[in-house]
Formats: sequence, structure tokens, C-alpha cells
Amino acid sequence: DYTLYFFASLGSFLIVYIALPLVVIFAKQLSDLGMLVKTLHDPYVTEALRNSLLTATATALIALLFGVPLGYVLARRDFPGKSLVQALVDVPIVIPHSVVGIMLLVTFSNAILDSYTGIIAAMLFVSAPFTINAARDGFLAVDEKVEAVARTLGASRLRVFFSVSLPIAFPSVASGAIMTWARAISEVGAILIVAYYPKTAQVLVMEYFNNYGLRASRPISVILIAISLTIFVLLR
Amino acid sequence: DYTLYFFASLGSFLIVYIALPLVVIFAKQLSDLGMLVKTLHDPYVTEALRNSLLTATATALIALLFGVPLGYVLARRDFPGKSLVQALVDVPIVIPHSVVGIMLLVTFSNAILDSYTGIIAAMLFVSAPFTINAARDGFLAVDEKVEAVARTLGASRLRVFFSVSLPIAFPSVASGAIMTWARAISEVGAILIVAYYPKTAQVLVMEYFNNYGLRASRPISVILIAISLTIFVLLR
Amino acid sequence: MLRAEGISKDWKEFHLRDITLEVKEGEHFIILGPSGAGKTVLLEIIAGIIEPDSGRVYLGGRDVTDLPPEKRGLAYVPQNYALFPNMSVYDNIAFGLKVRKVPKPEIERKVREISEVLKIEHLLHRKPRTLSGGEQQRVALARALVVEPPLILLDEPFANLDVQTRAKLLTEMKRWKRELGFTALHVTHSFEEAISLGDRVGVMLDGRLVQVGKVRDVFSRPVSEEVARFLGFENIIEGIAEGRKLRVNGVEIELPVEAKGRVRVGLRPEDIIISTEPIRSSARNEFKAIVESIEELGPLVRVHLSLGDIILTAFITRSSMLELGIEKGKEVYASFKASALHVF
Amino acid sequence: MLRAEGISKDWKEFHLRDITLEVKEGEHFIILGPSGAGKTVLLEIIAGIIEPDSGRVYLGGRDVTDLPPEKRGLAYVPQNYALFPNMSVYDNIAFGLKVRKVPKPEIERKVREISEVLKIEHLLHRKPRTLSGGEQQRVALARALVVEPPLILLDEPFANLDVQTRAKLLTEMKRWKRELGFTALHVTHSFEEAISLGDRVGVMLDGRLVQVGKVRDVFSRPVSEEVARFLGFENIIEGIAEGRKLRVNGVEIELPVEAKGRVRVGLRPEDIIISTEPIRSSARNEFKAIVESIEELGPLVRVHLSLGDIILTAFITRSSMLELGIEKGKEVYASFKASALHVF
Repeated sequence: DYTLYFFASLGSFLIVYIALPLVVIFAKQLSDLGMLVKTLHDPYVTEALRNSLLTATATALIALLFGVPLGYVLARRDFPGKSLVQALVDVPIVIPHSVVGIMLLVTFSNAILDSYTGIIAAMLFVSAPFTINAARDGFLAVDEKVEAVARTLGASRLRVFFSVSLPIAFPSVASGAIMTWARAISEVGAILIVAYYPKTAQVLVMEYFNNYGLRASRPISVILIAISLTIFVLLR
Repeated sequence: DYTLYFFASLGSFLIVYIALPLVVIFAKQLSDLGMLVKTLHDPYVTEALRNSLLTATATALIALLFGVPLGYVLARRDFPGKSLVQALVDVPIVIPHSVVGIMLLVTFSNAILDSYTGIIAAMLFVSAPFTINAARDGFLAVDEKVEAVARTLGASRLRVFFSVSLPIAFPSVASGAIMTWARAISEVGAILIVAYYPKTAQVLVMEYFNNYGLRASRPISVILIAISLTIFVLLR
Repeated sequence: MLRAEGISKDWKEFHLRDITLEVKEGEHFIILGPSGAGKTVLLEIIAGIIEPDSGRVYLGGRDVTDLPPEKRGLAYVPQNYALFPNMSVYDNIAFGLKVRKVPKPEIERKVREISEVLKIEHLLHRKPRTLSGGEQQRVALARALVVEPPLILLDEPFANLDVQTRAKLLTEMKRWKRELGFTALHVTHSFEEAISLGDRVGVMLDGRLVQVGKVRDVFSRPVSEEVARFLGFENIIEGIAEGRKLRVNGVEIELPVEAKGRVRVGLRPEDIIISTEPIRSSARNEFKAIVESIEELGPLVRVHLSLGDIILTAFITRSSMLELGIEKGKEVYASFKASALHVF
Repeated sequence: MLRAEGISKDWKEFHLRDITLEVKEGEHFIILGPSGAGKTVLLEIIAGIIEPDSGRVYLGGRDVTDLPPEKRGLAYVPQNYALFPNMSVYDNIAFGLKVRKVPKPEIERKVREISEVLKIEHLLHRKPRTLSGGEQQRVALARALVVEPPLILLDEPFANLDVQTRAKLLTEMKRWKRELGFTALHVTHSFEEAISLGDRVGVMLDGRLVQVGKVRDVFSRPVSEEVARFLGFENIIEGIAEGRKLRVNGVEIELPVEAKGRVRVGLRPEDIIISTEPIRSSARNEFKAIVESIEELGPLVRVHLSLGDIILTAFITRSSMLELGIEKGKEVYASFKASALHVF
């Protein structure tokens, strides 16, 4: 079937385009293991990695705390303006990252400038939609009859939420939280504006690149890719 | 129903957190229209906007050219390694943006450094998944019987693709292309590394912020938000 | 026990209209109606899951209309059983007791007891998704009955089961009722369930409760044309009666009883005999008819016949259709006994 | 015209086994079988959409097994009609002609012509999703017939229509066949379509073509027990015959003909009469039986009876079930005429 082969060869361009840089960067780093080891002992790097992991985790937790209840309400209730709320949840995806930083600074100014709060603020803005949408989809998939039966058996709605709805929706909520975490740790543009310090690993990559060039920034990149891919594989 | 009200009030934190910066930046800019007008006449700004729009559009077109055939193959054929390909398509979402830049430079080095090609390369890497996934979902929704009937009527698979499958999947493909465009124009981190020049608007926002402060970068931000939101409303 | 007064509700495509019913202590009350009649909506209003637009629900004399489901103490078994997929069978059954803060050994004892009655002791450690339909139904019943509710609401409890399981569980249900002595409000579209389990039955059509009474009374004396139709009198013929003759557009039909003036009679499709040759028999009404259309219902075929202006629906078996060569446009003879006619 | 030789295919849950059939010029050949028999897979193999695991397809003497669908020139009307939703009705019908590079005025003329025959001239500018089921079916037929294919493949063409539309289109189909004179291979589960349209019929069960012949021949002389079952003989009883008696585990059944040795007889469920009192009549086989289970099929009820070791299936109407008070465990009398038995 020539058409399909033709399409497949066209399409494989993109597959190669995505796969090649991943393979190349790991391959090149393998031939330069000394630098990788050195980087892992660089206190700047470990400090930055710690910052990235902590802020991304904090972001995911905040997104869970507020996003899961929001997802539940979106799944269970109709209210005026619901479609506007739904649209608003998806807005952060389309706004340029540097602009997100400017927006947050314009709104919260010094309260977030160059602080952990600022990093988390930037991360939360761009990554919360993943938790909200996943929680909503998860709760939509919970049979309302199951909740209704639990209530007839004497449980309040809150108790039903924690003993029935949330456990059933857990896989979806968890994968949303992981996506939020991954999106948070991938953010650079907004963080550069809001909080260059405290230094996060993804910003440090850029700084080392600007100050010491490609070879210096490559090992941190490899470490970050490894972390991201691990998370990604966990998610599947 | 107190539980739902409690959940709604928790959830509204995130809604306000997303909506407030949008409202505030527009409101503040309204009280400073002079700066907005001045910015619109700044040749640096118009040049950068032009670069952003052109590169994002070029990225979307390239993603369409290669992503639509790939989506069709993914929707119609099973082959060994298909699930790996599917996973690979989603990888760019979880990789830190600055790292994407490093990966691309490590792989393609001077071929993309500080050029339109570089901007497009960075944008394509992070945004192509939207077109591929949307095309795949669009083609999955096309009844294979319809394609089969068209073939019994004498049309080759390629002709069936263009006269039946693609027109039916068009809304999905188009919305995927728009998402690709929006994601492309939102990219900053990878572009900062691969191609600081030629200057794109989203990078210019950062430069003006670093050089002249918040007030100078705000009008460009407002313009970019307006463009993004228009695209977003079109999409819905 | 339960009294519902003037319940009305518009909910999605269902419209309940002024439903009043009473279920007595120890009774098995069946609401019988076609799908789409609004039976489930009524159950959920009584359970407190849906609020009625108007009307009140009383439970043991107490007005519970404004109470949430958890304050009513009724047990509800929905059609899909709605077991908690995240819990073992044991935890499913124990759920209502845990919520009531019953002490642990007591919970253990009660779950064992009800599991023995329902023969599911061997399933207690399993997850619901690993159970067969019949097992799921037993677990759902156990979960509902273990809290000893004043009333249990059953929504089509046998609809999702295969024939054998269904037959078995129907018989067992009677035993459980004897052993546990619960009161049930049971909605179904199945005539069989109504006959085997119902103390009383209410016929529900288009959101209204149109006839309530003992099962056999309802089936033998439908109060109205629509109940008659639901109970299988698909043919309703209107005409002018004079003695034992009914005249309808020039056709003359023999009646089983004397009547006078404008009357309507009901006739079941299975009581019409179709033949290609006239059957000479003094006891029958016999007419020439044209086959208008044919509808296959598995082994049975529904044939629409026109006798001049009258359209009659008759059932024949698929094999008779083949043997008689019945197809659209064919001329046949339709006959039925006067005694098959039900005069309203 | 069409010859399929030894077609075998495993495809999803379907398993075609060595299917050989021949459709003659101008013939309307019906493949009759229950859903899941693999009828659609067979059509798609003939159309070239699915490749067979083995076997050859010949069209007008030419081996087309390895040709893609677009090179075979057959027209295919799938069960859901599969109209092109992005095109108007006109463009749907014109599609095959455009692909064949027919000149525009010629296309226009042909589309008009076929639309007149199928009475869809007034729909030509509409989009498929705005059409009713019957209209869609006409458009799908027009799209297939306008290219004047040597053979048209019809997959359950009447299955998605309501009774009235179905009856009307069945009649019209006969007229279209006369006017356009096409050859058709038509798969269906409907006995009615087989009788009204089929020149010949092939019975397909479990992926095998088990009997081919004229419609009435097949129905009156099933070649095997499984065909008999499919045609409605749900009861197959095996025993030792001696003259006009059949002995089965101590039960003695009267046969319509003399037989000897181990034989099997078929009996249709609708030929069994159930009563609560014995019916004294010399012409009947009559036995005491216990009701084992009941299965409601809309207006009809299938009752499983046990006569000692023999299980019989009988149909009665729902109203009879109510009147006789038939439920699981009840003792009843089952009787049937010797002439209702079909000896294999």
C-alpha cells in the first residue's frame, strides 16, 4: 500500500526529529563521563536541582489541594459561567511564558520577586490546568450511582468523596499531578522573569550555557532529561 | 450542600489565580495607553512581533506537513514499536525548555544557532505533538467503512485521503494546528538558547524587562496576550 | 411505612406526574412499567438523590422530603448494582455499618450472617469487578440489607442477568424475604417478576401511576385503554354496539357480551389467527385482510393487517410466516373468537 | 458472475471456514445467518477491503483476489450506509463517476436518472446527516448503482430502518431490481428479506456456508440439525425409533412417519401447547412437565420445561403466562402433534 508507506516516511521525519536529539545528547555525554561526574559534585548544580525538585513538588501539591476540589465541582455541578471557567482553566497553555512572568509580576510585584514563592507562582500558573483537567475527567468517570448508594447507606457527601470518589478517581488524579510536576519542572521563561534567584536547575542550564558554553550545560541537561523521562515512564 | 460549596471555594482560588493576572495587566495597561501606542510604533517591537508570527506560522505548517501523515498512519495501522512511537510523540511535553534548547544545539549545532531555522527548530520540537495527536484522533473518528466504500467506488487510497478522510478530520486537524501555533509562540526557554537572534516578541519581552523594567515590557505582553486569547477563542 | 404524595418531577426526558403510593410494612410492592416510564427517577426521589418539583415523601409517618439521602436510612440497589470498585466485597457490605460506627466485632458478625443467607461467604475477599452478574447482585443486596433498613428500593434487580441466574435468584429472593423479612419497593418492566414476587403492583405509564392493586386483579381488569395496551391488548377497536354486534365502518364484529352505543374493545395480537384459506367455523369472527407490513421480533413476527379502514396487529411465529408465504400485500384471512374481545 | 472458492479468514472474533459460493448474472443471492456468523467479513473479502487467509475470488472468470478494492469495480453498501458526510447527496452519488473521469454533463445526466428511479431528486443538495434512515439507504444505493457495477454487495440494507420504512423499501427494491436489473449479493439475518427478495439463499452459521438453495427448499428441508435449529427447531430430541414410536429415556413419543434405530427429531417451540389440565385428544403427544425457567422476549415468553431428562423449550404468549399462572417449579402439561415433529 504505497500511500501508507509514503505517509509513514513523511511522518518518520518528526519521529526522528524528536528521538535524535535525545539519543545524541545521551551518546555525547557517555563519551564525556568525567564532566558528568564533576557536575554531580558541583554544589551549584546540586543546590539548583534541589530547588527544582522542591518547587515542582510544592507546585504539584498546591495544584492538588485546590485543583482536585475544583475538578470535582466541575464534574458534578452545572452553574452559570461554567463554560467560562472551563475555558479559563485552559488559558495558561496558550500564553507565552515570558508574558506569564510579566503578568505575575505586574499583579503580585515584590511579593514574588526572586523567591521560592515566585518560582512556585510561575510554575503553578502554567501547570495547574493539568491537575484540574485530569481530576475533572477522573471524577466524571466515577459512576454517580455509586456515590448515591454510598449516601443512602448513611455517609455524608464529604465522607463519600474521601472513601469512594477520590479512591476511584485516584489513577487519573495522580497522573494529572505527575503531568503538573513535569510541566512545572520544564518551565523556564516565566521563572527567568519572576525569580532568577533562587537558582533552579532549568535556569542554571541556561546560565552555564551563557557563561561556560554547551559542554558545561550538557551534563545538567542530561540529568534533567533522565529525571523527566523517569517521571514520564512512571506515568504510562 | 456544604461540601460542594467548600470545594467550590477552594477551587475558586485557582480560578482567581489564573484570571486575576489577566485582568490586572489589561487594567493597568488601560491606564497607560500612551505607552501602548508608543510600543506599537517601536520598530524593534513590530519586527519582533513579525518574527514571532512568521516562525510560529512556519512551525505550524511544517507540523501539518509531517504530522498529519504521521497521525493518519498512527490511526490506521498497527506496527511493531507503535506504542514506543506514541510515547515518543508525547516526550517533548515533559522536557525542560532550556534543556530542549541544549539538546537541539548539541545535535544540530551551528546549523540552527541564531537563525530563523533555530527558532522554528525549537518551536517545532515542543509543539509538533499537538498536531500529531489531534490528527490521529481526527482520523480515528473517521469511519473506516466510509473510506472502504470510497475505494470500492474506484478511488485510490491517496484520493480517498484527500477527498474523504482529510475533509472529515479537518476540524480536529485544524484545532491541532492552532494549538501547535499557540504553543510555538508561547515558547521562550528553548529559543533563548538556540536563537536569541533574530529577536522574537516573547524574547523581546524578557529583554525589555531586563533592560528597561516592567513598565517597558508590559505593552508587548498585552499585545501577545491579546493575540493568544484571540487564537484561543477561535479554537473553541 | 412509605407514603409518597403527589410527587411530580421533570428530569431529563422523564416527567413524573402526581404520583401517590403507599407501601405497607413487610410488603413487596412492584412498580411495573415500560422503560422510559420514569421508574428510576421515582426511586431516586424516594431515596433522596433527586429532589421532587412538588409532593412529599413520608417514612413511618415522618416527612423526609427535605432530608438528604444519608438521613433517610433507606437502602437502594440501582440497576447496575453500583458496587464500590475500590473496596473488597467485605468492605462493600460493611460500609453502611462502619458509617454507623458499629463496633468492629459486631460488623464482622453481621457481615458473616448476611453473607451466609445470600451464599457469598466465599467471595468476601474478592474485588467487585471479578464477580459475575449474579454474584454482584447478591453483594449489592447484602450491602443494602445488612443495615436492616426499614425499606429497600430495588431498581430492575434482575434485568442484567442471564436466564438461568435470573430464574435461580428469583426463587432465592422469595427465601431471603422469608428469612430476613424486609419491605421492598421494586421497579421493573418484567411481568414475570411482578407475578412471582409482587404482593401488590402499580402500573406506571408515561410518568403516571395509572393502576394499583393485587397482581392478578390488575392483569385481569385493566382500568383503562392504555393499561390494556401495556398489558398486551395491542388492538383497540372503536365502534357502535347493538346487542352482540359491533359495527365499525361497515365491518360487523361479534361481541362476547351485549352492549349498546359507542364502545371500545381490546384484542390481543396473539388471539388473531391468520390463514390463507377461510376457516369455516361459526364461533369466529373472520375477515379478509391485506398484509400491510411485517416486523420480525426474533422467533415471533408482528403482522399489520388492514381490514378496510381498521388496522389490526397480529402475532404469528416465523415458521408460520414462512409456511403461509406471508409478505406485504398478500391477501389473507384474519379470524378471532368473540370471547377474545375485552369490552371496556 | 462471482465465484468465491474456499475462502477462509480469522478476523477479530470471526472465523470464516472454506466458503465457496457462486452468484449468477442477474441473481439476487441472499446469505442468511445470525449476527456474528461472519457475513460482513465475507462481503468485505469479496469487496477487497479485507484479505482472505486462503481462497480465491473470481469475478467474471477473472481472479481478483490480489486486486485492491478500487480495481474490482464492485459496489458495496455497508450496514451503516457510510455516506460521505463532507459531501452533498449529489456529490456522494457522483463520486464514483468523477473518479472514473466521466464528463460532467454525463455525470449530471446519470445522477438525475438514478435519483429519479430511487425518488431522491429533491434531496440532491442536502447533506447526508440531515437525511432520515430510509433516505440515507436510498442515497447509498444510488451511489452504488450509478456506476453500473457488475455486482452490488448489500450488508443488512434494511436493518437500521423502522418497520414502515422497511416495508416500503422492500417493495421498492423489487421494482428497482426490475428497472435497473442489477446482480446482488445481500447478507441479512432477516427471514423476511430472504423470502421477499432472494432468488437463492445460503445459510451461514459460525463462519461456514452450510446450505445453499432456493429459499423455500432451504426452509422446508434443512440439511442438518444446526440449520434446523437456526430455522426455529429449538428442540432436537434423540431416541430409539421403532415403527411410529420414539423411545427417549422411558418417554414414548409418537412419530409422524415410521422409522427405525437411533433417530433425531426436531420440534418448534411454538408447536408445543402448555396447559394446566391435561387435554384429552388422541392426536397429541402429551406429557407432564415441570417449568424450569422463563425468559421474556417482549410479548412472547420462552418456557423451559423438564420431562424427566428431556428439556423442552416452548413459546407461549405473555398473556397466557399470566392466565395460566406459569412460574418456575409449576407442574404443567406439554402437548404437541405428531405431525409437528421433523425427523432428520
